[in-house]
Amino acid sequence: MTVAVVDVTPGIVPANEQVFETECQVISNSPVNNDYRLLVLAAPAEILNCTPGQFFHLQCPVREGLQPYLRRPMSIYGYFPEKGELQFLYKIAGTGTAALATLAPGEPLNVVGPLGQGFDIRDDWQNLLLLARGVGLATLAPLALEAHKRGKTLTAICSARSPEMLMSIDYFRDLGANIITVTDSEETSGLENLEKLIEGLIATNGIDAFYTCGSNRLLKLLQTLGARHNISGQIALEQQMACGLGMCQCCVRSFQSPTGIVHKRVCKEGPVFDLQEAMGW
Amino acid sequence: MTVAVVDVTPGIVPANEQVFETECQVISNSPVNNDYRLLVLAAPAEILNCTPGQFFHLQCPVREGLQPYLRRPMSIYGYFPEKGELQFLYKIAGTGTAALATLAPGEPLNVVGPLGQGFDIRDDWQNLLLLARGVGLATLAPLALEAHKRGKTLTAICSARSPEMLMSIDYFRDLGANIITVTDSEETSGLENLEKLIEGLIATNGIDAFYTCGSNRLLKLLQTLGARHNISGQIALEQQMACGLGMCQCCVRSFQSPTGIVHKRVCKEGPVFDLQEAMGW
Amino acid sequence: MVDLSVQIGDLRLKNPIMPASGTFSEDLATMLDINTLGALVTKTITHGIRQGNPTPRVCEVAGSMLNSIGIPSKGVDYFRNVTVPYYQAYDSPLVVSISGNTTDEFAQLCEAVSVPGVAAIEVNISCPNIEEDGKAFAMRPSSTLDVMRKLRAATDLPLWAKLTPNTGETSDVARAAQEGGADALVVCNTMLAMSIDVQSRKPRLGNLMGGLSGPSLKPIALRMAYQCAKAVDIPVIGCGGISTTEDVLEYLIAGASAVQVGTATFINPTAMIRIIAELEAYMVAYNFSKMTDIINSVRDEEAADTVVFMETAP
Amino acid sequence: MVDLSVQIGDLRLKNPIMPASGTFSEDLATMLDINTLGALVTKTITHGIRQGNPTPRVCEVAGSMLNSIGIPSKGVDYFRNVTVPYYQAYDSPLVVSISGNTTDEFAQLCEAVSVPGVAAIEVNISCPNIEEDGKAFAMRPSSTLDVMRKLRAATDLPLWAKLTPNTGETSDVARAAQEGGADALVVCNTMLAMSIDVQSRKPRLGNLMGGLSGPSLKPIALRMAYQCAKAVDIPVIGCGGISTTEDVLEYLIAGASAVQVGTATFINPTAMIRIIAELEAYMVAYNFSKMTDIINSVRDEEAADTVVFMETAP
Ligand SMILES: Cc1cc2nc3c(=O)[nH]c(=O)nc-3n(C[C@H](O)[C@H](O)[C@H](O)COP(=O)(O)OP(=O)(O)OC[C@H]3O[C@@H](n4cnc5c(N)ncnc54)[C@H](O)[C@@H]3O)c2cc1C
Ligand SMILES: Cc1cc2nc3c(=O)[nH]c(=O)nc-3n(C[C@H](O)[C@H](O)[C@H](O)COP(=O)(O)OP(=O)(O)OC[C@H]3O[C@@H](n4cnc5c(N)ncnc54)[C@H](O)[C@@H]3O)c2cc1C
Ligand SMILES: Cc1cc2nc3c(=O)[nH]c(=O)nc-3n(C[C@H](O)[C@H](O)[C@H](O)COP(=O)(O)O)c2cc1C
Ligand SMILES: Cc1cc2nc3c(=O)[nH]c(=O)nc-3n(C[C@H](O)[C@H](O)[C@H](O)COP(=O)(O)O)c2cc1C
Ligand code: FES
Ligand code: FES
Repeated sequence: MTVAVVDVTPGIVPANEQVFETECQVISNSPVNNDYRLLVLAAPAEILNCTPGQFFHLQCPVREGLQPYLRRPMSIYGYFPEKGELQFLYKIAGTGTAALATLAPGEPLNVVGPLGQGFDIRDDWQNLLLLARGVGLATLAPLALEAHKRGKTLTAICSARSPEMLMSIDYFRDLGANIITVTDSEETSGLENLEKLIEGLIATNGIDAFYTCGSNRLLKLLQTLGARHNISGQIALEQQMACGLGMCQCCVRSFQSPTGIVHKRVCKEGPVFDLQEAMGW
Repeated sequence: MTVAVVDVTPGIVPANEQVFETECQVISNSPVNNDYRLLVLAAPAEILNCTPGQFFHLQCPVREGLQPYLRRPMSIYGYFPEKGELQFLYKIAGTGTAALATLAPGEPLNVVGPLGQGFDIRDDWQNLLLLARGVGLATLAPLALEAHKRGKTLTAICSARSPEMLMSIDYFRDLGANIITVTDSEETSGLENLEKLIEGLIATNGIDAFYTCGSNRLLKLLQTLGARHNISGQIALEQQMACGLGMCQCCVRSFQSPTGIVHKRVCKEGPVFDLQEAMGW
Repeated sequence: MVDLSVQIGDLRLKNPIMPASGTFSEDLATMLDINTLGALVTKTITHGIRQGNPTPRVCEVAGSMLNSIGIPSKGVDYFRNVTVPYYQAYDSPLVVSISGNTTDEFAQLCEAVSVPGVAAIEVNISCPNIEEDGKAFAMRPSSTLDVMRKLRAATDLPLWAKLTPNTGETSDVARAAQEGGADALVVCNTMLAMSIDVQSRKPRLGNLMGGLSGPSLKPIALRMAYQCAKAVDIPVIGCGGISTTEDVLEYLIAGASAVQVGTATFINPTAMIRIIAELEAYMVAYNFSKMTDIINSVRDEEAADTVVFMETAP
Repeated sequence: MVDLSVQIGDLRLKNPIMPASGTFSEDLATMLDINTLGALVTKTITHGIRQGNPTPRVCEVAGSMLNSIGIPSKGVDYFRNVTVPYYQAYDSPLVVSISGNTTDEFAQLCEAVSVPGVAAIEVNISCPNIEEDGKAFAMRPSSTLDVMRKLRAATDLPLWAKLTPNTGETSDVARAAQEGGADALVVCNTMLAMSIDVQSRKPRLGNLMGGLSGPSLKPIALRMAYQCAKAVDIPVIGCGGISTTEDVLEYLIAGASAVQVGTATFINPTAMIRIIAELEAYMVAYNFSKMTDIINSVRDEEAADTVVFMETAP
């Protein structure tokens, strides 16, 4: 397998010509359920010129016994220029997110962003399918809002370990989305069931685009269905990051391209990529 | 000048056969004046078996932008086994003490001690003279209390930049000490005036022992007066420390000894040394 | 009036602050006016196209990071056709970092990048030399001298030699680089290090080992910069663990004429412009008018020469 | 039942945790029962009486420290007459660290400390060798081989060779130490570093430079321990920046058979006993019965050999 280098020219238009390093103030930071927390920041309007799917790079605070060094990338869960709010939905995974969880209202948080390429909603796409699990919902939430604003028809399949772990269902419902929940505990989240479900949706209303993130399993499923029915799709991916700005080249992943396998930077060409170009891991 | 090595045998009796690493709780931590703060800790009785002049080695907290690594040595300002309290009087000098100043009541502080050799009050010494400036008062305060308990006659010369900066005067007064204050702003703290003052005290009441700490200037003065009138004395010294326990040998200072100049560890053979053996710096 | 400019051989930089190779690209222009920087240093490029190392390429260690990016490179043609024209818009001098697997390949590339628009060439001789069992050129004085001579012959542009902290012969390597024709030394690259994930028992980097950069590297790199400044007459450019203005001053006082900021930009992308502003404020506050008032002002007179050149710590 | 004991050559240690030379003395007995430690390692001693370096001998750097204690020593007679008898009260084996300025002086001392009560001799070959311009013996394979052969001839006790991270030839030096007769390697000593006080412009250490120890050193020392474990067949004792049980596990997984804890004891004097307890708890929790279940269990199979022996980071 030959791996070529990034074939990205500096000529590429960055999603944002200007990125900001800003000290925001914590408005609230509280648990959503056992696993996830919602962080709400007061942020200046200039940094809220975001696209769904973009992320910020957060300088998590330093605490006794928790001393993160690098920034941590975090998808934008919500951005509201009108009220000057920026939101993140996160799960405690290690040092950085544990430190993040200690932030109290009124404390500062230094953020860099908005970063990366967000989701694309083409004008000729009407019926959108969102498929997400866990923290993936954080990434897809602003996409749902944007789709709603643009008058798209939205179906969201939300997957979780158990019904109590399902998040943001009300959020999606308020946006008029057709919600389908699947869970491990109810044994509805398996690939076979999902495939049947989605095939059903395609057959009844038709679907113009898939949106998903994170999971290798879901990627494969949607790639198969997309290829089978010629449906476009996008996926948001993760990778270890240092700079978040495209400079260090540590966050590359491999992608299919007409010329072979290429490396692209998740922070710069991504985190949102074409579904069919993405490769499993 | 030949410098020999520490001539201390492991046979030396440590002031405390047992030293403790203990997590104490902050009771209060507030400014005494513009420069100094008083830290009061709730401490178990076992670590309060102290001698005046000993010190603790404090693990200052880690804060955003203040990340001390080594411990910081701090003289015991007060130890009260009856009420389970341990006190320190300190000045913000850099990272560690700045971090210390952020401690709020209820927070933990890890301390190691009591450490080192304290002051000696010989039974045949009756009239004691304490000469201290600035944070030196912190070191001499418990000595004054102990001397008072033992029925000694105490004179304390307290030196400071200006009258407002004088500290612990009431503390010394309550112990029945004869207080003499000298300040730079009143131009009473000069060596010449001090010498006159002390010569006066020697002439009137007589003095059996000098106690001082820190300053090179005061050391020289008391060495001269001590030699002139054959008065014993002790001085508490400072030096950069790593272990605080006598293991690393980083805290040595040079001392006069019958066999020439020797190195002694401030943390172990000190911090209190014989006045005449101490060398200026 | 405060003058922040510094002289590096024939090149005058408007201030002593520049990015370190591999931690900067045109992408930083989204965050700040890169024209305020003393120079613009590219990621190391190789002659041909290279892919770099397997992922994960980065991991965090106590207060610092490791990387094993390797040298993904789009090759020399891309550099000449795209990168050089891009930087024409800026007047801060463009410094291209290059590397090669063999002396000849290295020299060829050196010649190939000697084009208008390039102000200086930083030669990353801290990279493995396949002619010497993969040992970096800058590990030994002999291989350093050898490659520097060939590189010197290949270009008329200023040559900055970037040294490695992995050698036990810092002063000798520095002198060899000078003898071989370097116009300045960049001191230094990352230190070989490792981290293992205790849960999975796997090395945290796809490449097993990688380079330590950030605050942990500073005392080591500062020591090297100091040793090099004592050992050679050409300017030393300090690099390693700089994140504050105090860090910059430490390097300048130790003898460096300029500095490169690497990892700190990942933590605070605007770090370099903040440092430039603070450096100016510092000079005003302390009544310095020019950088040479600070450079090499270390008060080490009390110490013996033998100590200065010691190569081990007891 | 969990068995924490480890084998270092002919010596069986009750657990793999012991203090690092220079960071331990009988004074620690005021804080904990030193008999719970795997071994007791003395500060390096020299044959004659020495004073050590000028003060300040220690300073703090980001998350770590530098020291330039030097080797203040009360000499070999004091060691034999006072130190050895003192440690008779403990059954943890006594390891004496020694050093010499010349090969012969070193060998003489090695013989002189080979007395009953001493279980092993740690030879600090990271100290300057005055016959080689002050370069430490362990900087080069040749001087390492040379001194180890003489030391080997001078004693029948187990010989542990303590290596320096300041060399660029780690694997070769490790092999030379083994060839010269070492029974184990201690990897590693401090890394030469420097810090300058920006206000006074003076080096923060009286000796100008000193050794970096503590968390910043860990990724470097761990890499060396891993390289050495690959390079030799004798046991490796990891040392550098260990402060948690996870750090210990990282070294053991990388191939170390035991570890030494240094600077961490300054921060938490009771660190070693806490680590021993946590290590036992870890083994119970993960169902390990003996230390060899952990030692050298690194999952590096995917990586090429060339990578393992690389001596530089690009
Ligand atoms: C573009 C992007 C968007 C993301 N959005 C979200 C989100 O909305 N909510 C959320 O909970 N998480 C999100 N993640 C994952 C999140 O960044 C990691 O959970 C977090 O970095 C873990 O840091 P830690 O210190 O808590 O964990 P540790 O395991 O201690 O982290 C160690 C190192 O690994 C890196 N790392 C660990 N996990 C990941 C990961 N999955 N992706 C990238 N780097 C990782 C960390 O950044 C850090 O440098 C996102 C990741 C990316 C790349
Ligand atoms: C036995 C002893 C008793 C002391 N008692 C008191 C006291 O009661 N009240 C008080 O305010 N101060 C006291 N000091 C001084 C106090 O330890 C220092 O002010 C403190 O360590 C400064 O730390 P920092 O991080 O704030 O300053 P920084 O300057 O940032 O410290 C940097 C390093 O230098 C060391 N250092 C700096 N100043 C001193 C010093 N004077 N002595 C030893 N090490 C130093 C620090 O411990 C630290 O390792 C005492 C010192 C000793 C040795
Ligand atoms: C992600 C990353 C990539 C790097 N790539 C290169 C490189 O291509 N060429 C080079 O000479 N140095 C490279 N370096 C080393 C830096 O230029 C610098 O020498 C080193 O990081 C020390 O400086 P710092 O501590 O300020 O980061 C890289 C460093 C990092 C962190
Ligand atoms: C204060 C101090 C004194 C030291 N003295 C010696 C010594 O005499 N001999 C020696 O071989 N190593 C000496 N070392 C090095 C330690 O044994 C150890 O190799 C090093 O500190 C790395 O381990 P650490 O990071 O756990 O401290 C000393 C280290 C320190 C911090
Ligand atoms: S994180 Fe640096 S290029 Fe993506
Ligand atoms: S501080 Fe370690 S011996 Fe005194």
